[in-house]
This record gives sequence, structure tokens and C-alpha cells, in this order.
Amino acid sequence: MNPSPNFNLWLIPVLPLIGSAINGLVGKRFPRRLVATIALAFPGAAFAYALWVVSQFASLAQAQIPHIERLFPWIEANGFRVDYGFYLDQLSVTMLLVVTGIGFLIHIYAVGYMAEEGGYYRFFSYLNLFMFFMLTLILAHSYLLMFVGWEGVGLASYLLIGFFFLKQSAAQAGKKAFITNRVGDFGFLIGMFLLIKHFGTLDYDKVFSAVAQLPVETSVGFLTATALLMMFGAAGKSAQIPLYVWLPDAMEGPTPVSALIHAATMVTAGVYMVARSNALFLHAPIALRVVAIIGALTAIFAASIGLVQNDIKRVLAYSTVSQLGYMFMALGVAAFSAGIFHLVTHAFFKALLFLAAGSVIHGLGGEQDMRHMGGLRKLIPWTFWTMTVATFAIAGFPPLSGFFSKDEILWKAFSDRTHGSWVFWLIGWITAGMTSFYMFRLWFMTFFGERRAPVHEEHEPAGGAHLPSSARADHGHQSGVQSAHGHGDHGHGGGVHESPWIMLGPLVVLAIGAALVGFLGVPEALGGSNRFDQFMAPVFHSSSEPARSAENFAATEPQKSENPEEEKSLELELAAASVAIALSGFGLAYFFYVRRPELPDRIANNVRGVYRTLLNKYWVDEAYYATVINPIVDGSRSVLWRGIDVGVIDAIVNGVGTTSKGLSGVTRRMQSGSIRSYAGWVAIGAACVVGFMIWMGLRI
Amino acid sequence: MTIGGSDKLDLTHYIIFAIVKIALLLFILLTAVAYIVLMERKVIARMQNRWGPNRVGPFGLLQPLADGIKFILKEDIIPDNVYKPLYIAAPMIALILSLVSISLIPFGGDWKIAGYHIPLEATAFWNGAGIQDINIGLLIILGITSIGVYGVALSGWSSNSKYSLLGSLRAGAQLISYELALGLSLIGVLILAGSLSLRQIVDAQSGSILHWNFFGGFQFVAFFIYIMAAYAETNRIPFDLPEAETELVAGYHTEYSAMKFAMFFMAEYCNMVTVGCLATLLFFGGWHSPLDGLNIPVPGIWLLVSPLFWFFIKVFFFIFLYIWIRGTLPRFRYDQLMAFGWKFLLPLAIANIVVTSFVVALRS
Amino acid sequence: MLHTILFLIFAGICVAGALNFLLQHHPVNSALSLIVVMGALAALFLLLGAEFPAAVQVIVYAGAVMVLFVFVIMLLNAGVEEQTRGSRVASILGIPGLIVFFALMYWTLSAPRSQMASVHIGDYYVPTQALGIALFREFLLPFEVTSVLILIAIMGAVVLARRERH
Amino acid sequence: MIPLSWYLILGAILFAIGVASFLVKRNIITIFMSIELMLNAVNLTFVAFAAQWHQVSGQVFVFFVMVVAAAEAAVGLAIILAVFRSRETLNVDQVNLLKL
Repeated sequence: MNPSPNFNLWLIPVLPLIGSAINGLVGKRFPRRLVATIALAFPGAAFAYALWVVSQFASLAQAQIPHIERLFPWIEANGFRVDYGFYLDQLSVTMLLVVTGIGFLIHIYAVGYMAEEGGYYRFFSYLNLFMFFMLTLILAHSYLLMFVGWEGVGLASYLLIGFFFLKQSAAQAGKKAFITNRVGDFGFLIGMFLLIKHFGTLDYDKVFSAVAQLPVETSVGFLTATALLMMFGAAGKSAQIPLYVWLPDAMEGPTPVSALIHAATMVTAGVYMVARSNALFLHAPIALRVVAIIGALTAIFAASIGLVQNDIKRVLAYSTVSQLGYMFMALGVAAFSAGIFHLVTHAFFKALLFLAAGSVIHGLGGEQDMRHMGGLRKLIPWTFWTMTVATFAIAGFPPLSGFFSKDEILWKAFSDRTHGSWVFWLIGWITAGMTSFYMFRLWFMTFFGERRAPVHEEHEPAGGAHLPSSARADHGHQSGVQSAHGHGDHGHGGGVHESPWIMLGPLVVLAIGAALVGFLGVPEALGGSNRFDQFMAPVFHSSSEPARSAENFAATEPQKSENPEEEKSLELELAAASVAIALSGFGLAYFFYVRRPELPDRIANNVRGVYRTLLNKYWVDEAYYATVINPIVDGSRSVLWRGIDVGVIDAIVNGVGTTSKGLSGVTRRMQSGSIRSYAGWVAIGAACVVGFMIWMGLRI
Repeated sequence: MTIGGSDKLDLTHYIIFAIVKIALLLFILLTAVAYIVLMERKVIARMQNRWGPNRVGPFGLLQPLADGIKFILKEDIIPDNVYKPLYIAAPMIALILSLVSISLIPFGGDWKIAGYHIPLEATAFWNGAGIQDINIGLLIILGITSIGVYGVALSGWSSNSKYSLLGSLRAGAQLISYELALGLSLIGVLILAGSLSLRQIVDAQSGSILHWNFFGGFQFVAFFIYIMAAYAETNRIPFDLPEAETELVAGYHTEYSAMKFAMFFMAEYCNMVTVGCLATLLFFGGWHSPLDGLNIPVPGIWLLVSPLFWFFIKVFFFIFLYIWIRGTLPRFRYDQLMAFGWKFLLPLAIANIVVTSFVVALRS
Repeated sequence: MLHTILFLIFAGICVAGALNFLLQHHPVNSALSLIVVMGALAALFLLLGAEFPAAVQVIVYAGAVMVLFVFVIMLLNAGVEEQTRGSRVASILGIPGLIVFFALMYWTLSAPRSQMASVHIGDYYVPTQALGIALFREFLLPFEVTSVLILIAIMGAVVLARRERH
Repeated sequence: MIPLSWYLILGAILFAIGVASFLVKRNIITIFMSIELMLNAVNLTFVAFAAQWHQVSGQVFVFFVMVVAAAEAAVGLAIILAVFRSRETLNVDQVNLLKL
């Protein structure tokens, strides 16, 4: 196809798969050290190989991008053909680095974090399996192969959320995540079917070139429909309204899982998918607008819930949801590179936040409720400092990474005349304030003030680590080991301990990353040259230029205004505004949780209604139960089960059984076992045969 | 019986000749049997250092006659609880079959009497060109001997006594087992002659003594096997377990007396004669004189007699061999008998076939 | 002429023996009448010019197989068979079926439309050599296969008849 | 000088008698022998056809039939022995169960 060299891209996904296979099949016999070695070696190798590939990729000529490697025909049905192949361009390179790099770090961290848990080999087998599917997802060269990875990561996430499967809530959460994702995947599937119907192919390059030929759809046509269905799938995977409900519960999984899958990589798959399909979305502006709206709503909605949560991981979960909303908002305003940029930075600081939170929980012996923390600054300094970097980064303090990416998004939302609008900017701005507030609330409650001893009974339900030891003692071979997390006294006594270095190392690396990656995308306004944007340009401009030129709705003049000076000043003002709101959030949190710690409760009492609403997440889950789940369950039970299954299917089966039984009861008499009766049958049969043959002979 | 070119045959003449020949043959055979018995008793007596029968007539030569009379005049006892039809039929079957098989034996060429060519064989005839005999005479003889089992088996079973039954069971097993060895031992000869007709087999050996299958054809192994198997077939020592006096009184004919017993007796000796004739025909050149090669001038009448002379000499030798072995060897044990038949004779016979066929194949 | 006479004689013997086989109640009698049938059949074979099959018929069937049967009868001391009432199917279905079968056969065979050759004695005579050649040339494979079959049969018989020791 | 159909009809008669005896006989050995009778009838037919078509194959088939019959007799009689050992009867009407 193209003269570019062969990178053997297939190696990248396959390496973790090998690791997973080894651990999963024979890991049970291995000592933990060996399991850990295997679990680290293969993703590490994948990471190294990915680095090499990227270095090669940098040297590719512009013409050779996207670089496609087809391995073998996978499906061939007349005319329709899907190859098993890989697709490398700036976007997938970026994702590749993020996934392999951060994934590898989190693996290292997990080795320390899971050290005393049961089912060690199982955990790492799943984790490697996830890496395999995620890499397949981002390297796939066709929607179908992407879907394979898409489902695969869903599976891995299900397995890992339910990792402590002896705990009811964990198992439930796993099922919830899985089913919710199925709902989204359904949309994705229909979208793919539409693509096949209209273009007869699912390969990116073919689909995009085909789309580029079509005019921009101003009304709802099949492009819009496809795009919306895709968006629905993305919403499922990336926890957007209305399908975000599974992500907070997914925190039942071990913390590294939350960090890797439910913060850094998997949940961004939706973002990646939409960005990948930018051509499609740019030709369906309505769909694009829907994306923006959903993103914005999700952002502010989740942030508002996050304000009042007490479980440290839940706060982070809602913050993840809202940040994802940010990304979708970016995509929605056609600021794809900005979205991806935020994806990258967010991967760093959110992974860091989760890992640090995990380290805190680890140090407190399984404590997750922030109301029982406090004053940990001195006790676990490394965790504290890395957490601090992450907090400031996400809150959007310059010059940390979060600032640049978020500011980019806000600016695009405000400035892009075709797709953006000041409403999005406003929502984003407020969300930024909320983000800053709840993050600092978390920060203060955890590390400042003095320890608040836990009250036992309400402390029970919290925490992924508070299991019956049998749950951890998975597959029996671990049953002797009592996890440090399980110990009551260990956690709540003074014995708070800093995590081992194998956990702190990744924290530090991520902290540096979270601090610095922002400088990849310093906007012109701040005297930088937005390198990330330029790097990404080929992927998005190639398709977006015709779209922009072909704009005919929303009064349009060329999108860059005539006087760049004014632009710059405006951008600066906006940046200042966002910094300001971040600061105010910081101040507010300081005032509430350091100066006047009793104040929040009083406010909560004053506006009980609002507070409870937020605390109970707007009763969305209950609403879903009332509207969707219960009807389905009842319907299945009364109609499908009692009615159809028992009444029809079983009836048929049993009917067949009884009839054949009766028949055989009759015919059984033929098989009397008496040779002579058999001989009688044979004789009559022979007579018939001879008669037939003679008849045939006569007819001739 | 396949009669090639039946038009050349005058059926009535054929039938007349056949009847005459059969009558003669029967007379000679039965007399021979009687005197073979006498000879056996004498020889055995000599071997055991006795005199043997010497009262009736000179040297007891009339002894067989006396025995015959006694057999005929004795009361014919039929025990109760025997299965009568078979009890009566059994000895007849035995005797008839043994007599039939002799009718296929050629004793020589043909005599020209009153313009008629008369082959010295009960079932052969002159078809104008040459002597026509049964193409598969040998097979028929084998068939008849194989049927001969029934006489023994049925007699033992029908007489409803445990000794007889055991005897006949043994006989049945023994006959079936040794029939294989017997049949296989002959195949070497058949390969050499390329025919199943006894005459052609004999003609194939014409010439000097060196053309006899035993010497020229290197069939002495086959001959050894044949003799062993034949002795077993005729229930003679050392294979006379079916009538082992020490174990089973008298075996399958324990319950028989008088003429029925005599029938079994005659059947046994007829079979001995048949075996001797076959051995002569198959391995020792039939009626050909050993001196054929070196042509010694002889009177014409001698040419007429010599085939019969040589033939009977040879058969006599085999009869004597029977008696000689009887006087010499002890009896086998039953398992030894079976083992000998199945594990030694049979493989040996097969080996002989393989070797012979190789030799013939190489020669042609 | 001669052929007809001989045929009638031996065919008569055959049928008589078969009927006797059918009517006798004692296995031994049945066996003996069967032997008679086989001997007569051998004679018929000779009339048809098949001398080797005739001889083999006598040697193998009459001489070996039937001896085996008689042997077993003696061994198991099988007496007159008792007339038990088994399934009625045999008589209800079998006999009519049999009759129909035979009727059909007879009808077809005796019909003039079945152009059957008529034979002299010896107008088709197969020398043993010809049979052997046919057997070892064109029928070599079946021949070998039957040898394998016999080997298997021997082993099976040995295994089955061996009285297992406890 | 007789038509071959006589031989064939004779074969049919023998075969029919064999079937009949198979149907009416109770003694398993006799039944077995009636099978032999049928085989013999078939042999006769083979030979007759050999004479009709002047083909050796018919007689060769007779040969094979005999071989098979011999093998079958050996195995069958062994089976009969085994059955008799376990049932102490030769009556097929009493041997109509697979397990004792």
C-alpha cells in the first residue's frame, strides 16, 4: 500500500497479551515475585517498543502518514472486507504513548499496592489483558477492530471492577458497568452498520475519504444519525450523560484499576473515538453541537455532585466524569486537538491523583472516608507533595499542565464562531471553579487539620479494601495472608505509614509529568507556540478545512479574526478569569475546611434539600431504577420467563420429550429382543424389497 | 462326475465295467483287510516275542475267516437309551465312506481286454483318446475322509455313554485339527504336478526313482507331515486317543458289538489301505517301477503285471510301517497331540508350501 | 437326458433333506439332513461344471463347518427342542412374508420372459486352474481381505470361547 | 438339457426353507444351521449364474461365501458357547434380554 517501513505494530498489543496469558494460565503456581516480574516485563517491553516506534514515526514523511499496516484479511463477505491491521498517525501515537507509559507506571505502582491481596496473578493477568485490548483499540485501522478493543476493555474493566468478587457491592458495580457499556455499544454497533450500509467499508482511511466527498449536513441525515449513534457509544464508554452512572460505582475496584482504566485510559476511549471520527462529526454539525452540549452538561453536573462527596475515591470519580465532559465539550466545539491535549494532561494528573489517593488509603489501612482523615501532611510527605502537584494541576493553576489544557478548551469554546459559544465558556468556567473547590476540599480534609478518629459503624461500608478476608483470600492459596488493609487497629491507630518506594516512584514520575506536559501546548497568547496543536494539525485540519470552508449555517466569516492583537488580549483575559476562579475555589475551600470546619455542616443544614440532592447524585440511579431497570426486570420475569420461557419454550421441549417417550413406548414392542420376531420383520422386509425390485424390473 | 465328451461314451458299457470293477475291488479290499489284521497280529506278536495266532489252519492263515464268522454270528446287542437311528447308522457311515474313497485310487495304466481299454481304476474310463479320470480325485478323497468324522462322532454321541462321548469328542477334535496339516502337506505335491487328478500326479513322477516326489521333488518333509497326519486321521498309534483302552475302555465304539463293531474295525483298516495308496501315489511314483530309468529287458507279460506289482509292494510297505510304528511308539497325551498338530505340523506344512512354490517358480 | 435325471435326483435329495431339516426336532438330525443337502448340492455343482466349488463344498461345509456344529451339539448335549411360545410376530409376519417372497421369486424365475439359458453337462466347465487364476489375479484384494477376516474370526472365537478364570 | 431357472428355483426353495426354519426353530444352533442352509442356496444360485453367463466370478463368489460362512460359524458357535455358559439354555425364546 504505502512505501513506508514496516514497524511490526502488532507487537505492541501482543506483548501484554503474552504476559496476560502466562500469568493467567500458569501464574497460579508462580511465586508473587515472578508474577510481578512477568506482569511488569511485557508492558514495559511494549512501552519501550512504542517509544522506538514513535522515534521512527517522527522520521516519517508527511505523505506516509497515516501509516497503515495490514496483517491479514479478517472478514471477507462478498464485497465487504475487513483486514486485521493497524493505523498510526499523530493521534494514535499520542494515545499510544499515554497508554503504554502511564499504564506501565501504574503497573509498577500496582505491584506494591496489591502486594498483600489475594489473586495476585489474576489481577495482573487482567491488567495486562486490558493493556492488550486498549492498544488494539487505539491502533486499530478500522472501526470493527476498534470495536474489538472497545469490547475488550469493557470486559477487562468488568473483571477488574469485580475483582473482589466475594464482595456484593463490587460484583454489582461490575455488572452495572458492563451493562451500561452494552447500552452504549449498541449505539456504536448501529453506527457501524450505517457506515457499512453507506460506504461498504469500516477502514478509517476509506470512510474518511468517502465522507470528505459528501457535503456538510445541515439537517438531520444519515451522517448525523451515524455521528449521534457513535456519540452514544462514546457516552457509554466515557461516562457521559446519560450513561455516566457506572463510573462512580466502578471505584469498587482496586485503586490502580481506578487510576488506569477509569481515569487515565479506558474512559478516554470515547474521546479518542470521537476525535478519530472528526471528519464524520465535522460533516454533521448538529451532532457536533449535541456532543458539545452533552459534554458541558456532564461537566457541570458531575462537578456539582463532586462538591459534597465524602469518599475520597468518589470525589475523584466525579471529577473524572466532569473532566471527560470537558473533553467532549472541546470536541463539540471542534477543538479536537485541545480535547486530546486535555486528555493527555488529565491522564497524568488524574492518574496521579488516584494513585496518591490510593497511597493515602494504603497508609490509613483501607480508610476511604475523608471525614476520618486529616493531618496526614507530616505523616506521608511524599504522597502529600505529589498529591499537591496533582491538585494544583487539575485546579488549573499556571504553569501546571491542567491550566494550559483547560484554558485552551475554554478559549476555543469561547472563540470558535462556528461551533463554540459563550454559554459553553460560562459553563466550563463555573465547572473550573467547582473543580478547584472540591479538589482543594479534598486536599484540606485529607492533609490538614488534625486526625479525626473514625466512627466505626459508618466507616464500615467505605473502602474497596474492607473485605472479609476470605474475599481477598481468593482461590484459597492466599487464605493465610491477612492484608494490612483488613486490620482495624492498624489503620486507625497512629500507625499511618508511608507507602513503599515501588508505589512512590510512579507518583513522583507522574507528578513531574503532571507538572510539565502542559508546556507541550503553551498557546501563542502566552508567548508559546502551541506545539501540540501543530503536531495534531494534520489529523484534524485535513478533514476540518473543507468543512469550515463549506460552512453555510451560522453567519460565517473566516474564523481567525482580522486583528490578532485583540484576539491575544481577549485570550489573556479569559485565562486570567479562569485562574481567578481557580483561586477563589481554593480560597473558599480554605475558608470552609481549615478556618471554619463547622461551617459546611451548617450550610448543609440550611440548604438541606440541595445538599441531599447533591449527596444522592440527583437520585439519578433511583430514577433509572424506576424508569428503566425495574420495568425490564419485571417484564423479563413475568413475560419472558414465566410466559415465554416456561409457557412456550419449555412446553415445546417437554412436549417433544413426552411425545417421543410415548411413541417409543409403543415402538418398543418391536424390539422384543426375541431373535425370531426380528427374523419375522426381516422376512417381511425382504419380501417388500424383492417385490419392489421385480416391479422396477417390469417397468423397464 | 464330469464326463468330458460324453458322446464318445457308451453309457451301458461304462456302467457294466464300473460294476464289475467295483465288485472285484470290494472283494480284494475286504480280503486284504482281513489278512492285514492277521499280519498285524503276527508281526506285533513277533515284536513282542510271541507267536501270535497259529491254531486255525496252517500258520493260522484261516484265523480271519474264523473271526469273520464269529462277528457275523455274535448276538447284536443294542443297549437301552441309545439314540437308535444314529447308533445304527454310525458304523455304516464309517465303513461306506472308507470304502468309497478306495474307488478313486488308480492302481495302474489300463488293460486292453477284448478290444476294450479298461483303466485299473473304479471311476475312470477310456474316452477313445485316453484314460479319463476324475480331475479332482484327490480333493474328493480328502472330502470323503473329512466326512468320515461323522461315523466316529455320531457313534460316540448316539451310544449315550460317557466313555463313548469322550472318545468321539476327542476323535472329532483330533480329526479336524489334523485334516489341516494333511491337506496342506499335499499342496507341495500338487504344485509340482500342477493337477489334482491322481493319474496326472503319478505321470508327473514317471521316469526313474529320481522323479518321485519323495526324492526328486524333495517332498520328504511333506511326506513326513502326511504320514503323521494320516496316522492321526486313522486313529492309529501313536494317535489312538479316541480308542485309548487304558483311558476310555474302547473309546467311541465301546457300546458296539458283533457286526457293527466289525464295521468300525474294517473301516479303520480300509482307511489304512487308502492312506497307504495315497502315500504311494503322491510321494512314491505310484505304479512306476523304481528301475524305469535303466531299461532292463523284460517279458511282455511282465509289463502287464509290473504296475500292480510295484503298487502293491509300496502299499504293503506302508501297511507294514503302520504295524511297525504301532509296535514301537507309546501313545501321545491329549494336549501333546493338539500341540503337535497345531504348533509343529501346521507351520511346517506351510513352510514346505512356501519353499516348494519358490523352487517351482525359480525353475520355470 | 442324463442331466435331467441327475438333476432331478439330487434336487429331490436337496429338497427332501431341507424339509427334513425343517421338520426334525432334534438338532443332530437337522444337522445330518443339512449335511445331506450339502452333499447333494455338491453334486449339483458338479453338474454345473463347478468341480472345485463342489469339492470345497464337501470339504469345508460338510467336513469342517458341520462337524463343528455337531461337535457343539454334542458338547452342549442339546436335546429335543422344547416348543416354547416366543413372540407371535415370527408366525404372523414372517410366514406370510416368506410365502410372498417365494411366490415372487418363483413367478419371476419361471416366467418365460426371464430368458434363462439351458445347460448341457459340461458345456461350461471351469478347470481349477482358471478358478485359481481368477482368484489370484482379479480377485486378489478380496482374497487377502478374506484372509484377514478369517484371522480376526479365529481370534474372536478364541477370545469368546475361553472360559475366563476367576 | 435343462433350463437354468430350475437351478434358481431350487435355490429359492432351499432359501425359503432356510428362512422358514429360522422362523420356527427354537434351538439357537438349529437357527444357526438354517443360516448355513440359506448360504448354500445362495451358492447354488451363484454357480447357476456362473454357468449362465459363462463367468468364473460366480464360482469365485461361492468361494468367498464359503470363507465368510466358515468364519461366521467359528465366531457364532463361540458366541453360542458363551451364551450357553451364562444362560444354561439354547432356547432363543428365553434369551431375549441383553443383561441377565
